[in-house]
Amino acid sequence: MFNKVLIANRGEIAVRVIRACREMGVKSVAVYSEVDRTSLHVLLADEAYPIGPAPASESYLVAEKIIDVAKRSGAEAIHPGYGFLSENAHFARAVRGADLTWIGPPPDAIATMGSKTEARSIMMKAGVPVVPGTPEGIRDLDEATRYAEEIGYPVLIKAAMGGGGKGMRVVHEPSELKESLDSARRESESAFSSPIVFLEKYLEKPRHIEFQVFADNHGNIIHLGERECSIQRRHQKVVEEAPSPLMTPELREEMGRSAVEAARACGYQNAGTVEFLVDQNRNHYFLEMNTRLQVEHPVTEMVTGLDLVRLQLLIASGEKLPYSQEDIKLNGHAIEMRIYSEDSMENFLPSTGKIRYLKPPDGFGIREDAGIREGDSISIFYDPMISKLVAWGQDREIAIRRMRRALMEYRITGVRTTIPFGIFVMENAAFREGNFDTSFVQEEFDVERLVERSKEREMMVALAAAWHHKQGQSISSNNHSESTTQPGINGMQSGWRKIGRKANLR
Amino acid sequence: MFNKVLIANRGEIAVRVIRACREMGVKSVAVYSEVDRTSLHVLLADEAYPIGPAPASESYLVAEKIIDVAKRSGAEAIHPGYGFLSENAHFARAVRGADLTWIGPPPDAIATMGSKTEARSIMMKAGVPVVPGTPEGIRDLDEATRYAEEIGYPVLIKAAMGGGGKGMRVVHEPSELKESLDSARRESESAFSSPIVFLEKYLEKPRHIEFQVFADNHGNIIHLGERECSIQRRHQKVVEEAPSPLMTPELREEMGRSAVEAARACGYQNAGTVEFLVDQNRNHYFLEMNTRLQVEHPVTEMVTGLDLVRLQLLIASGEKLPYSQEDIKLNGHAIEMRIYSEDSMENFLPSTGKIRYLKPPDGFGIREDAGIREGDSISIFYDPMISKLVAWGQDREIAIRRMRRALMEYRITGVRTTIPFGIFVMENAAFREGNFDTSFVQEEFDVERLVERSKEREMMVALAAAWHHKQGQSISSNNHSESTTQPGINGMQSGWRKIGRKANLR
Amino acid sequence: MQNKHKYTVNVNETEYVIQFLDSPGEVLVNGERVRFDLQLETPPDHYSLLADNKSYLLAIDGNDSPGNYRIHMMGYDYEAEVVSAREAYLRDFVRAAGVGKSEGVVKAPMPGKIVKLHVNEGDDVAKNKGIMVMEAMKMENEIRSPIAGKVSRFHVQSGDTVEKGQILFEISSK
Amino acid sequence: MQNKHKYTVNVNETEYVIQFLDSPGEVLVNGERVRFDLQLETPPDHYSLLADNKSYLLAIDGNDSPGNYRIHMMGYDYEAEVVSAREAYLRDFVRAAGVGKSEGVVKAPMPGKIVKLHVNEGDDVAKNKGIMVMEAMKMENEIRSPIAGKVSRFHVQSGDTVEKGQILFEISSK
Repeated sequence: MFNKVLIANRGEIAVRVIRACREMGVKSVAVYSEVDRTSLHVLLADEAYPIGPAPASESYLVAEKIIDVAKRSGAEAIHPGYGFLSENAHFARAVRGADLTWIGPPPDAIATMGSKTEARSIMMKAGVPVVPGTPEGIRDLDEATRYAEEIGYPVLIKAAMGGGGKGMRVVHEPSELKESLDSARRESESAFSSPIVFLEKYLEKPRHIEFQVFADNHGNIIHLGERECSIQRRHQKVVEEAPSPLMTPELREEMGRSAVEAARACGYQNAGTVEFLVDQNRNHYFLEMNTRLQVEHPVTEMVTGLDLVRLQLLIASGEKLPYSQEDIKLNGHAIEMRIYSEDSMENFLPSTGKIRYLKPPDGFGIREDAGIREGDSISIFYDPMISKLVAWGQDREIAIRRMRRALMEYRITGVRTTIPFGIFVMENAAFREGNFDTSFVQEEFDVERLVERSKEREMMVALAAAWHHKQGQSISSNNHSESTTQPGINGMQSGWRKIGRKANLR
Repeated sequence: MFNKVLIANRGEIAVRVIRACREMGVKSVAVYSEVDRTSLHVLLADEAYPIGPAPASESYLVAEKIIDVAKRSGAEAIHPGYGFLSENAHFARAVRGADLTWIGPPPDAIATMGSKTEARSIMMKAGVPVVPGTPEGIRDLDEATRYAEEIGYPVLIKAAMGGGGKGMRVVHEPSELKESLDSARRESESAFSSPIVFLEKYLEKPRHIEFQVFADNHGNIIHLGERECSIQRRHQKVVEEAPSPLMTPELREEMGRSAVEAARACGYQNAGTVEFLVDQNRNHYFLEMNTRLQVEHPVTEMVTGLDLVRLQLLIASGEKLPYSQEDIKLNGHAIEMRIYSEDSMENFLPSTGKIRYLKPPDGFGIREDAGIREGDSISIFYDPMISKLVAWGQDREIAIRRMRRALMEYRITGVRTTIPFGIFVMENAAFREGNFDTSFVQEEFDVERLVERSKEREMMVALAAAWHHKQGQSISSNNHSESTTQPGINGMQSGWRKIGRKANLR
Repeated sequence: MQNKHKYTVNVNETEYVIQFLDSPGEVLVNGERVRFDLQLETPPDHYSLLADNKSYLLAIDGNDSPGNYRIHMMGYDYEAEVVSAREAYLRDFVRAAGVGKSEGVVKAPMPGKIVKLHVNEGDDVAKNKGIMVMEAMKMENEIRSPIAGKVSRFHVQSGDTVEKGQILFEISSK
Repeated sequence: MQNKHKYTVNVNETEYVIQFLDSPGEVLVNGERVRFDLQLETPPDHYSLLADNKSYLLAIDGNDSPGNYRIHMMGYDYEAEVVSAREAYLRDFVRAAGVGKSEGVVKAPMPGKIVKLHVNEGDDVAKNKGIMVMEAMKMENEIRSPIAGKVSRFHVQSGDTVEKGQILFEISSK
């Protein structure tokens, strides 16, 4: 095992890796940008090195700086977390070139899977089912129009290098194609430094189900079951669970086999996730492979009992997988809710500001992976995720009720969050029945329902507000500029709000 | 199921029960004393009623007030938690007499098991092995002397109505008998309003292992495996785990059978714990039965996946046990560390004061059951337990490492705690090997070892202290009176400290 | 303590009348008597409210303008506007005097970059019409018109980087 | 910033010499040069210390008397006594002048009730001898003598209820 590992990341995932290191007796090295000097990952690591200004492009994305810190600190390996450089094959190669161990898959596998078009063709060769679409990137509008006609509307424009829903647009009819194509390209260019996009058949109401795979350096590959990730807003996951309420042992075996084949086809090693779309007839299609740890890995940990970061370190250090497929047993049910600094009531508009108070819930079955602390600011520089709240239960029903309880106890002020949305999901009939797909937010979510309709509670809010007003007690008057997220027009707030809600419904 | 349940308790256990209620859709009613108006259990309950002044004897122990609140609030059942009235048969009878459901065992079972002498004789009849001792309470010194000679020194004086180590004294030789007897009687009188004590053979270096049992109202009784509770200070548990490192499947079956027999012998219903001493030849002896939920129930929840409070409510509402003995599977390993407001370095002297800052650790495998919040005071009125920290791991080694990691991350200021002791335990070789017994604190714990011997860390403390001093930054000057616990003699603090340490070693 | 204070509170667009009584711990909520106990909690602006023994935990989480509070209670967010009886009287008086046309400014909800303008100065726009596209946190966000009206002035143009709260455009109702 | 400041710090009974240098972010610890960055953390009196890139998180958790700090760092508790060079000089001077016999008072570590006295006023006691029994939080606690000496005066008697910090007895060394 390594003596010292550098974590090329920040926030909750850096903290997650640091903790696994500490539990394994491995020293951890953090890197931090100027605004992150007292961020949680710096406080918890054994060592910490500055790597430049706040913008990621000048710090967390600068391969040379990170490799330099690794060499200076005496780290023997680099864990990239997710995001930033985690799926950058050049970086992975540079790490290996500097005689450091890369805690992740071989650079070639990253490169192959990083190109969605290349990945599709390899999967087809390996016999893994894929969604019909263009074999390569699209050159221009004409070509796009031709392909769209061929595949048939609706089609999905996707960034070839994309991920996290960025650079993705659904096109329902030819007239929308141009604007969507331009906008997807701009977003792709900005997020991935590549304007290349391609077209895919847009599956109506698919479920997004992914399999966690692990491959060691000795040819052994297993999967750790699936995660259901169909609850998304803006094509980004927000609620995930394991197992999927759709799953049967037979389907799990079938999809698990596809996932392992996908990993084998690209010479995979270490942790990876094979994402599938599952249509209404339970056919599954390879969507993409994420060649890193996922944000939502905790739900798999909760039902398998395995520490995935620990496994990553073991495998990267050359050990064989300590489990065979038969050893993997799923126990109970886990749900993850991503607590984002976004206003659930305002179309998930990101909210910046200072976390004035933060008191997560605790108790049986509750796991919290926080990336920030009270007093920290949610800045524009990085992802607005505050924490991941996970509820485990003996069965799905208990996990749902536990998550709802925990969300109601979650106390955070200073920014608006996705917590009200989370409560909505836990109380929603379609979700509770397990009868939902990626259209959940469009179909089921009505922002009006977030406005608690209990007269009794509104009365209590009125009472407290009147009292507070009467006492003249008031939070610091500069909160307005510090923490509001609401686009306001003087004296017309409620008008705007109404519109925000309606807009969300389309 | 009930619509509304009153919780006749405070602190973490009241919070625990309130959460189970909320997850089951049951309304919860809290009661609170004058100093508890904004305590956590009041904030989280659906309803809350004042029941009098701070001393428990004028509030939490006043049966009539609690029953009155239950009737006024429309609660249908009372959950007593642990401590306070939880093992008071009169109270249980009064609850039933008021047409309320008692979430606990039948009052007769409480009464029987509440008398240690009576419990011993019933167990002997049922064929459950017990420790040799006096059949009844001791009248006077003469009788005590006679019995002690008969059983042979060392003997243990125990309060007949006792629990939690109160009114308990080990007597190694005849000359100590009188003072120990007097002192145990005083303590028993003060804690349990009964001076009755009895004598038992003092087993040298036994392990304290207890079994969780559940009995429904239909004659079904199962056990949920054991908890190892040998790490005690002042005969009070401080670190517990499940399963016991000593256990084999055969011994578990044998002791489990004794536990179920013990429950059957007293006509038990609902949750109970049968405590055993296990000697060096793995013989087990019935010690006592706790007729309520235990403080340490979370470790059983973590390895069985079952919510014990939920089970209590199901059974009390008349349902059959939803599991048979074969359904109970143990998964992984869990360790609980009780975070007490006590100074580990000063012979576990209770420490009162205000919690100035509180930030428990989180992440995979960590469960925190907090009873208080930042800003709360640890008062002299109630138990000085701050929270219960639980670490779960795939195996014992991982659980230990995880607990150590979590304890190192635990941030609390304002009072001294048992955290340094917890870290000591997790790093102790005997503990790690599972090779320990109830003499652990006496044999292994050297307070000098809590003084971190790392020169490097001391240097850093020196650096920070010098900087802080230089800047003249200082916490509010009234902290001295507010939060110190150390018995100090002017200018002789380190002398005193040394003595405190030595004294602890005897 | 100053009593007999009467307030009109608009919570999520429903009006409630709150009148504190002379006897401490008593209040009329829409005319109905409620016994209450409101305690400030350890973090400032957090309250524990017991009302007829029901327990509520809430936090005043922002103060957009005088009398306008954002409130968080057990997982939900509320907007509450408090107007005292005296203020309400004044407001009615002003309203009676007749102030017709409303206009206002739309500000940037967060820092970002303006990617595109959809309309021109002077254009009439429907409610909810997309006015511009702003990129923030690597996502494109549509900024829409809060009312039907005329875009009287743009304060930004495509390519501009804007700060949070910076004025984007002015709009007036017809 | 005032530099060249030199301090003697006693941490858990070991002495360390800390000298801050003119160049900011540099310090001599026992004569060895260390680059450091000490940042105040969000809760007051908490610090993040980076020293030669090693990360330490600590909290000043009490201030028993001037220069005496109780410090919490990553699960461990420390007592640190800081003496500046000037203060050390004065102290040595006083010590040289010779102050022999020490005496002091022992105070109640917490509120409780005195159950029993083991010795009488004027008794000579050994170090660590039990002086009295105090009941607090339903437990009996032995109050012991911190030094070998003579119990010069009791301030309490059996049955008394005492507050935290209340003087229990005076003791003088022989």
